[in-house]
Amino acid sequence: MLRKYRLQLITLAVLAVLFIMAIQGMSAKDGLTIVIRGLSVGAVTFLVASGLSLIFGLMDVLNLAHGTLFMLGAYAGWTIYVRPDTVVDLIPPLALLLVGLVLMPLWPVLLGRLGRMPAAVWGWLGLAMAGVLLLISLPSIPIAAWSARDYAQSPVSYAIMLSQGQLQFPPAEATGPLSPAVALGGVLLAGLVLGGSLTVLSQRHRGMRVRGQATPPQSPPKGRRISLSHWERVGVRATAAGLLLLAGLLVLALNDNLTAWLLGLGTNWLFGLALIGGTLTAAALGGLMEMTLIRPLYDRPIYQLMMTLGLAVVGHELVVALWGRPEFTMPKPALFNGVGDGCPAESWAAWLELHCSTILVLGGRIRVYNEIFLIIVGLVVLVAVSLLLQRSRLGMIIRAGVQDSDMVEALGINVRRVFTLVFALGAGLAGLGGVLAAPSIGLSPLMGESVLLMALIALAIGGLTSFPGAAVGSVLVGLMEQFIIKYGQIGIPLPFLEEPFKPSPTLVPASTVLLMVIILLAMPQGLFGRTE
Amino acid sequence: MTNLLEIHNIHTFIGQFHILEAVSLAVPQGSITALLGRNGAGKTTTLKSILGLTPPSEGQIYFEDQPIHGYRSFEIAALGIGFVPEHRAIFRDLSVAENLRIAERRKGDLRRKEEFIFSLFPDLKRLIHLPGTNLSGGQQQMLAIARALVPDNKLLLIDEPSEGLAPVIIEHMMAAIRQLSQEKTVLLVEQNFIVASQLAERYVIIEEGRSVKQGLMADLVDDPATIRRYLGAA
Amino acid sequence: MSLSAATSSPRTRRWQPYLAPLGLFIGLAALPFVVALLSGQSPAGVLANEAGSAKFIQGLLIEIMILAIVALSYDLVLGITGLLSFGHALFFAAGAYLTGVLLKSFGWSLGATLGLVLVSAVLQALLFGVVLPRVKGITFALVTLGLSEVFYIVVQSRELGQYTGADVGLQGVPPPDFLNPTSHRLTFYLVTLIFTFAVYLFYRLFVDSPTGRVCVAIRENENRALMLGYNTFYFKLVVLVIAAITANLAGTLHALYQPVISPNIASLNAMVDILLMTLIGGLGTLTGAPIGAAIFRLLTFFLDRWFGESASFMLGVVYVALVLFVPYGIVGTWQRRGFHLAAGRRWLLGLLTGRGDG
Amino acid sequence: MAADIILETQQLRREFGALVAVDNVSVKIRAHTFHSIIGPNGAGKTTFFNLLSGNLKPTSGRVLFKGRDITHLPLHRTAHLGIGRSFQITNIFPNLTVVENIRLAAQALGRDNFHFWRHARHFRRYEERAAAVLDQVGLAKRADAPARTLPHGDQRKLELGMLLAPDPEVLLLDEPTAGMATEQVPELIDLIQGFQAAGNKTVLLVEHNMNVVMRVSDYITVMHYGQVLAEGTPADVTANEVVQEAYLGTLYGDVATDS
Repeated sequence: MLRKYRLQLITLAVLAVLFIMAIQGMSAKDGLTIVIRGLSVGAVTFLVASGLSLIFGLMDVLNLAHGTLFMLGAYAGWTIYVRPDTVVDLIPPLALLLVGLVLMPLWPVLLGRLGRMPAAVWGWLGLAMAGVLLLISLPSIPIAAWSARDYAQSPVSYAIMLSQGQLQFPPAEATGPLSPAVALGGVLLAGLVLGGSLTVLSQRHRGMRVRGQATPPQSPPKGRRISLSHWERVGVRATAAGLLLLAGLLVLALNDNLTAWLLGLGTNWLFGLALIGGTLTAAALGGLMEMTLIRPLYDRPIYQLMMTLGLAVVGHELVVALWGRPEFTMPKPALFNGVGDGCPAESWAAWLELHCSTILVLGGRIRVYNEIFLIIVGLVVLVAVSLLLQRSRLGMIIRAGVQDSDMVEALGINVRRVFTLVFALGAGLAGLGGVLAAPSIGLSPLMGESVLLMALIALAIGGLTSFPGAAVGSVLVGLMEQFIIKYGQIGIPLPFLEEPFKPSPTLVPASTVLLMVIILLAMPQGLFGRTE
Repeated sequence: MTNLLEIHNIHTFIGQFHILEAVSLAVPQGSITALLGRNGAGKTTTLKSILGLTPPSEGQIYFEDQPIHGYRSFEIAALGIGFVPEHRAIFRDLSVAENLRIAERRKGDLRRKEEFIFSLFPDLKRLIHLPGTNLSGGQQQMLAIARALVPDNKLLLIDEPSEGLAPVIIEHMMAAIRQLSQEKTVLLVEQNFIVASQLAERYVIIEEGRSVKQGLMADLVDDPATIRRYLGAA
Repeated sequence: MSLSAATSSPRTRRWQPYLAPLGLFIGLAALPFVVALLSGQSPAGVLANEAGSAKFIQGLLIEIMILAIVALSYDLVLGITGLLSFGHALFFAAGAYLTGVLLKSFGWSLGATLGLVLVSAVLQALLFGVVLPRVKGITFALVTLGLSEVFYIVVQSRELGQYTGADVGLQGVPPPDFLNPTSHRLTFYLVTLIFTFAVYLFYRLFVDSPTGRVCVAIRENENRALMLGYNTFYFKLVVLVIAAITANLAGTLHALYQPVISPNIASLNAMVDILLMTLIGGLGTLTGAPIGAAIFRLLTFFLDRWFGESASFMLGVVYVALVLFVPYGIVGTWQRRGFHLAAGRRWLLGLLTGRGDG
Repeated sequence: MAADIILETQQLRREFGALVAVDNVSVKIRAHTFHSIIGPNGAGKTTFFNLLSGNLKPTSGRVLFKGRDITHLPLHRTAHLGIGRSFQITNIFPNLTVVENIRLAAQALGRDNFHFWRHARHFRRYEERAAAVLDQVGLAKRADAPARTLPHGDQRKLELGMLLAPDPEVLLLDEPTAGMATEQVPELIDLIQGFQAAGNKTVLLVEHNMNVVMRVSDYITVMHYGQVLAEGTPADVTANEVVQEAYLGTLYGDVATDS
């Protein structure tokens, strides 16, 4: 055991010695602050890196769009938190769209009646058609929007208004010419078409892998027996779709009451909703991305990488288009935002009473949200995902699939669905990280790229496929970053310079990249990567 | 005797290479059929094509008179086909118990079959909590076969069960396959002709991606010319 | 002998592929004058550097050609040799910044600057080379991406702000008089044109040379090349050096031509742009790179005009669609016209997965 | 006697997890002989080959070539020493033409690898060598076809051609006839044997076809479960009782002699 991990242990020991040497010159207060802040940054990084490592481990896809999913999660969470009215307006069309997706299992049966699967082109055409339908319908549905250009109506001003406790929402307006009923019908149709085309696309891929497009793969044979359980499943789906439809219409009818109720919940509950909403948004986008854009490229790994790189850019532009370029903030929920008498809290008991934003530990101020809550969430996720991997059937399938996904498929397990699930799971973790990080780092269209870089570095350090490696790497990256920031203040005495060198904050990421390059040169597989 | 599995003229490409160029065969219900042929002739690819792991681009495959070509592997497997691949493909990071449990298609599959499996391979019971990495070659082979027995499979596709095993263990393996063939149909790829001839009732010879000869094993054993012609002396 | 077909008179065959580029070269050299005539200017006006559509066209073509050189050098790395590097923007940006800083802050002559740019290009390639034998595939992409990100970060930092202009970019690089793109546009245009074609011709010759063939073999099946006795490391290093030098020189041209060197040329977006150009033309074709660059530049031009703010979004969508539907690009598709599309696809699969041989 | 040994392994061992694929194998290969390795599937022959050619590094033990330790030599260096190796799975450059595959193999050991602009076809030496090899393996007519378009049997020949082109002293052949139709096998074996005899080469062959092995080999090593079971001339091996028992005997006993 010791011999097997000798190199890793030595590296970790060297790093530990370096860190201890770096702490030496500081007071206990400073040292503690740095370590805790490092862990906090590490926790956020880990949420992104863990998803990346799950996805890469199972399907060999390095998802360079993961930072973008992190960012989209943050923006979605912010919207729920600050503009619940917009979200309530969005629920009915989303529910109608989902109806089509829920009904997806119906399509193979219907298409099966056709005798042969339509060509993949039809799938793509269907997707385009669904897109056009949405473009036509959505503007006619009243949705409370904001303007990126008009400052009073911009996300920035709403963030400020919320932090001052004086939110006022403009009424929702529809800009399209259609009547809302027709528009909603259009969305419903779009959902159905979307479901159909996704079905076609997902059914086609296996055939395409064989010989390319020139020889169309065989159509599924006619007269496939459909078991009763299949119809039962269809029935369940149909019921679910009906309920969704009903829920959508209900929300439409009770729009204003629902907004008022949501606002009445207070920031703590809203923040909880934002966490859920951000996670689900990112997970849904991730799953959709895998099904439509990544799946056709499983045989072309380089193109897969290029694809995710392009998606990162597209996502970035999408955020700029919807929320605008300027940076803005997400106020912390009341639970972590107490100020005034007795703050910063001197003990945990005092904190529980006052919910101060900071707490005194060893004479140093610690921000409860950033430096305690985030670390706890990071630990919870670490434990939860580890349990999922080690104890659940899905985890078992993932661990088996990492080694040999063909054999898993040959056991009768729908590996492709597992792929989509894991992709959605990873994306969801990134989205969760995004919402969690938003109150401490703020929102900007650049947040994705910088967190992606951190996560990639953490992953490369820890070993691309290793889940524990992702955790260790994230912590290392977080600590490294905080130390460099600290030394930016106190300066590093360098032999050839008279004044101590004070790296500016912009240089911080460069130091982590260098750490990565050094570690990879020593251990090309990372700390915990497989050596093969 | 009806055929559980029928293959008509399948062609399969792997990457840029045309591996199967017309393979047809039939596996009668309740029999052990051996796929014979020299190294690289396309035997393994035939098994994988049946399962859709390397889907054929032309030709038809029928399982219980139902066409299965063009379906995805997990759908084909779920119809009741178990696969024991070459080199076993035991999941190294999973324990023996997990390796068996992952093959469950319905809850409780393993509990129902436990007794039968452990009576065939008593060793596995002892090793149940060990990770797959720590198993020896023979134990891995047993686990791979056991894994295919967990769900209610009608047909087992077994690729080179005797490869790299000591004679004693081969004997054991053959006994186990013979015993389980009382309820299952088996399609077997076997390089060791002795093993194949003692196990199988029928044979199919594949050469250069074509099925060139098939029939009863008893006839083949009496036909050294054919053996020499297609299989070499070995 | 029976091999006559294979060895027959390479001399006559060899020059055929260069006829079209030669024609294009002459055409492009004459183009400013033709445009001037068509738009009612006198050709003499072009020589006298008059403002007008001829000058505009020259400017656009200069930009395209600079991009084309970068795309060509990337095609050599990824398309010909199969090295998945995501740090190529570094080569271009380093060349641009070094030229700018040396000319502006240190007042070096162009000759001396070029000398140092060449030295730094080799050093950059060696930097990648240090990583090369250790990490493969996606990790190599990651490390190179990381290295170029470091450059991006450093160039924007305030420590170097007095030289690089931090996040605003490097402004006011003084080009030497005879090569000033504003006052001597035609000279600059012709210099760029000659350099572009020189690079293209050199790359063509390189790909057909013994070294180039080994590089293609490395892309096809590196392990086999190793077993034949090629130390593939040296070949990959040679390719990196050549590509780094070319891209750095393109950076020099960029620095001389553009009024501002934006740090964005070192960013992830710039890498996507380089990839996009190479993809549009077709990976591994060489001819595709300049075509891709031209289409890319025109595309950004028109998308900016049509979509304004959302132009980059549309560009991203175009990129995604290309990766998905036209993976072998324009030239790649055209070359495969006679084959089945499937054959092309299989070729590509083999190329990119390295599984084509098994 | 010692000078006669061209390739030698000492206590060569390779483990994969719990599996010992090659178990302390010590073999001496005499120069200018045709030496075959036989054994059932999974006996560790291919792993042994990979250790010899440097594709795999052993867990312990050494490989000596002419008395020199080559165990930890990088892959490309063994080729320069004069060791060539073929594979069970076809291992070629699929998108290059047949002649180019061979020329690359011929060029590998020359001194012209770093010429940047002269067209590859101007290097007559390699052109001629490639042409000669193509004739030798009978692929001259397909010289300009992309290698992937060849039928399987021809790809095996191409593989062999790539092996012969640099004129190695030692050839390691891992089932060169795998997947070929039976009629083609003798032709290929004759080719190898001719090459061996004419150039006074050393050939190390892994092969299943017992007739072939018995006919062409000077020496045979029988491997079983990663260990050497027996060694000697074909006559010795056929007569060896242990081998009879474990490998040959059962085959011939049940099939050939019974009938």
